[in-house]
Amino acid sequence: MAEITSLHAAVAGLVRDGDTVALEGFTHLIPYAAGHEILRQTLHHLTLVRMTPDVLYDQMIGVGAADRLVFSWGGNPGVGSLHRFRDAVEDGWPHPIELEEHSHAGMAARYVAAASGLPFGTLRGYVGSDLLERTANVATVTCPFTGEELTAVRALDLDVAVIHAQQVDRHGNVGLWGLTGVQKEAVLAADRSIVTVEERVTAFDSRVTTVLPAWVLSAVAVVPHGSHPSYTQGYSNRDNAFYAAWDAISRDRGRFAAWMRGHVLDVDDFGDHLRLVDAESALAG
Amino acid sequence: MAEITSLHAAVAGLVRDGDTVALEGFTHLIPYAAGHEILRQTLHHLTLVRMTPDVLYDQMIGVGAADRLVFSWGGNPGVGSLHRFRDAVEDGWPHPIELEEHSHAGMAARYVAAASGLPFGTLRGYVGSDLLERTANVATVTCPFTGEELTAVRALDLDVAVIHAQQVDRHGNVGLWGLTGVQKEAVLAADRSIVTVEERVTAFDSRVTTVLPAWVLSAVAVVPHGSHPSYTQGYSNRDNAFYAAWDAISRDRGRFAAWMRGHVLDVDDFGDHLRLVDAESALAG
Amino acid sequence: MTVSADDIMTVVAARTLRDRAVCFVGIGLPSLAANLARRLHAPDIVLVYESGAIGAKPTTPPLSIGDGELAETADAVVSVPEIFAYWLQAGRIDVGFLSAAQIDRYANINTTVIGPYDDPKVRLPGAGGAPEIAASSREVIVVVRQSLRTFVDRLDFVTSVGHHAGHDSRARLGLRGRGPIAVITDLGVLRPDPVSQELVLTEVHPGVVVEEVSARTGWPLRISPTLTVTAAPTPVELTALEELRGRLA
Amino acid sequence: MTVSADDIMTVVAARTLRDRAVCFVGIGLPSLAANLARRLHAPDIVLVYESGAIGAKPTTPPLSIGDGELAETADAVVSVPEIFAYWLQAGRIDVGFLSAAQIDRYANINTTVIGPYDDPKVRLPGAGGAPEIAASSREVIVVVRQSLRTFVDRLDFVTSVGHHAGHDSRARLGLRGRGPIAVITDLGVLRPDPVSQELVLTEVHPGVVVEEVSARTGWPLRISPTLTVTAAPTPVELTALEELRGRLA
Repeated sequence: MAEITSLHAAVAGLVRDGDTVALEGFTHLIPYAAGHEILRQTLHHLTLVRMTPDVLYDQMIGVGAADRLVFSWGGNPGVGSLHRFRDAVEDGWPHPIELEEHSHAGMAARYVAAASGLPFGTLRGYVGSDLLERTANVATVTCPFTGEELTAVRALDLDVAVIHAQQVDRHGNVGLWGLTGVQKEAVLAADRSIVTVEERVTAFDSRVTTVLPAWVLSAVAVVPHGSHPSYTQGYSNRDNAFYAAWDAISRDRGRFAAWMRGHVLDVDDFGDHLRLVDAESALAG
Repeated sequence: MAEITSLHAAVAGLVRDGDTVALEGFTHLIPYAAGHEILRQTLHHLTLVRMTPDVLYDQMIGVGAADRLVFSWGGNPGVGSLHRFRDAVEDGWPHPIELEEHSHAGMAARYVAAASGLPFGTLRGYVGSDLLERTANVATVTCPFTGEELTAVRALDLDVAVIHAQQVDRHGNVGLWGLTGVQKEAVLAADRSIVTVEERVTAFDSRVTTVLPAWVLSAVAVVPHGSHPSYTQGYSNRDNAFYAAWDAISRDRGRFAAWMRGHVLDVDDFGDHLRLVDAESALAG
Repeated sequence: MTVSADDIMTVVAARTLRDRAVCFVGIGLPSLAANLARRLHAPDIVLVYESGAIGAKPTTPPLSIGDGELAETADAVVSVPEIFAYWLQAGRIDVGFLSAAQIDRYANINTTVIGPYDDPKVRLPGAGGAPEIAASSREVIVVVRQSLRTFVDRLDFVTSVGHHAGHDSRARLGLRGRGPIAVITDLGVLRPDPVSQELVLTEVHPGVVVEEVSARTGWPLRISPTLTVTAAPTPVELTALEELRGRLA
Repeated sequence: MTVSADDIMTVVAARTLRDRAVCFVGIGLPSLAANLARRLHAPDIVLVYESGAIGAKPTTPPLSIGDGELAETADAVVSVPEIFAYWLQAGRIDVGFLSAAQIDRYANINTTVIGPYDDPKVRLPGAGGAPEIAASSREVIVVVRQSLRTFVDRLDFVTSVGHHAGHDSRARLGLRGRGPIAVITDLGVLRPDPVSQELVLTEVHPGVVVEEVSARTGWPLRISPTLTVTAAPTPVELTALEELRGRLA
């Protein structure tokens, strides 16, 4: 049953060193506030999971919170590379990171299998790709009716799923709209879940298309603009300038470390982070 | 690409003797108008598919249109037996019907597999049930990661899917809301599809939650109240009295046959059928 | 207020449901009992219908499993494939509520056919959601009127598995839920023996004698040494039930 | 109006898309080309984005694959698992539009890593949707700038399969789509030989000489005996492209 709580308390109570954690979001609704809180609470040895690791995971990898990354596409969309991700993979800074990589279709099938309580999912995928040689979590399965060989992927069971959404209603149910990606599956694939939302409402906006009932959620925290620099349909636009600016911030180890201290690690909460970023953006503007 | 056409033309052009046809709907949105049109065009040797065959399939089985029925629950919800279905199974009237039966979970997994272009689906199901002895389309599959044995079901590929929906927009897209059952999967599992809708609109009602793009549909026909005595959320209520009345109509072979001639087979179209039923209901009322 | 056998069966079934439990409810008596519980001691019970409604709060007990009010009052409406895969199969259901045309001493259930499958005496509706509700719900409660027609020594067809052949045979099949924890009838309540899993009469309803229960059971019925009598339905319970029934009419 | 190499690549890519085609488009040049086609000769082209937008009609070419305007303008918005299972895997996509970091003579694609996998020179973003787009779309079009860095004799990593080892080897892998039918670069267009499936230069863009194309190809490039010169981008095409780019800025 979802507890409406502070983000600090949610992370403190639900995320542990060494956990397998997915902070999901497909461009839309990326849970930056929750990711930052995980970093402020200096969690380590995480296995980070996400189909599309972007700047948030670059930050988390760059400060050394992750030992492993399970993913299918890691980049700064429309901008270029994730420099911290690359530095960890190419040069082992701040420490080496183990990769397990898949295709989007494979990751989606893995989430669906876990959400469905199955040990594996079936798809037409990976065939002929060198991806097959790099993971033990892809195999083959034979159709018992046609004899056809298909690809099997291992269910992606999570310790913790973290997502951002538009609203929580008075019963603790969470409502989303717009591109909802694989967030429902991630929550249902996890033992524990944290949802940050833009606001608490008496009854959902009529635009809500996906509802996660209170009783499948562990904690809900109200964090306005908690997806910045990603966006929340109906509440905020994507801060494309920040994604572009991240390229320069993240290119240099020293500048990155200083920026993280000043903007994430040594601030009180995500509200402070946003005020800092906004002020700098106004100065730069 | 969906053609907006008459229901007569849609059925004439898309349904053939011997086809495997699903007229889907889970209490809500059952495509009665389309089913009646199939009967008026005297199609035969059909394999009828549906999770929850109700009065519509009782009518279709009773006039002898179906050689086979693939299903998981056949009854008159809240009322009792389907007498025509029972008469066909128990006494071979008007001719014997071959049954292939599953659980709901199995049927759903079969539709999902077909909609996904896979030859089989996997579930935890059927174990220990005598259902296993009665179909060749359920087997086992072993998880290549855990060694666990699971149940496999054959994909449920259809020749034709028929559904009823609320609206078609000016681009030919179809919009539904309320309980949408397994209708999307049925359409995507079929070579051809027919959708009847309540009305044509410029832009969808904001309540629409599920959209089937025009380019995956074969034909769309506007048939107001085309789901009667089932219901269409936002347009009509379930005619519970008709479902209750069906019990007496369908109990006797002769009364059934006369009713079908007078109300379905010998009327011009579904509008005429509704006027007849309404008038009688007013007299009885 | 007269208390019918169906009334007490419904009231007792409602009492077994704890507040906040997530219940997968079939239509008919299970749905009536679950909605009665929601009006009495379990206002936050979560009713899940196989038509895709999660957290439905109907004011009228639905006549059919897919009534419009289920969608209108639900917390979430999902597709039928999703209900079975993400919600039932994944083990998120606390209580599965089933009925039966035939039931045996291990609470295995037949809803498929009376007589031989290929030459049936009575063709029943079939499995519906029952096999997987019986397999995957954490617990199962069966509500069924008791008679020699329903309580049979041997099922004509095993549609849904209860405790299979008894002892640990259910678990050995790989079924994840505990299986039936109670069979509630118009005469009393039967619960599985903790070791053999054979159904034992543990409660009789007020005014019912044990001999009557045995006489309406198609096998030598075991009686609990600590047999109790069901607490009579209270006026509050009966009024709530009558209100529900009134809305249904 | 000056015509950049990227401009002509985008215009030629747009021209290959027929109206009403269902296109699975990745971000960047593919998305720009598909949106250009929609503004020119293919107003009813159906753009499918892996983020879940079906029939998106953005006024601005999306910077990212999950921009809000995609959902707002789409005919349907579905989950990411559904996009891959019901729409791509089931064979409903006419044209898959891909880019590449490296491509070989059989149009196999690398977007994973430059250098050895375990000790990479450049770690690239990875597979994304590409392996299954390449496998399951009815046809694939690749848009990529041509250089010795990208057109390589041997991929450092095979992320997505084009025509595999040539001849019928792709079909023998069981892939259902036809595979790449054209590779559009800033210098010209390459198409697979109907028998060997090796890429053959069939078009050069205006002002490009064959030697330059060969010099920027990491294997001995086959040249079509019926080599043609791409029709120069028309003012209408370039104006539409500039408008799109302007909206992007």
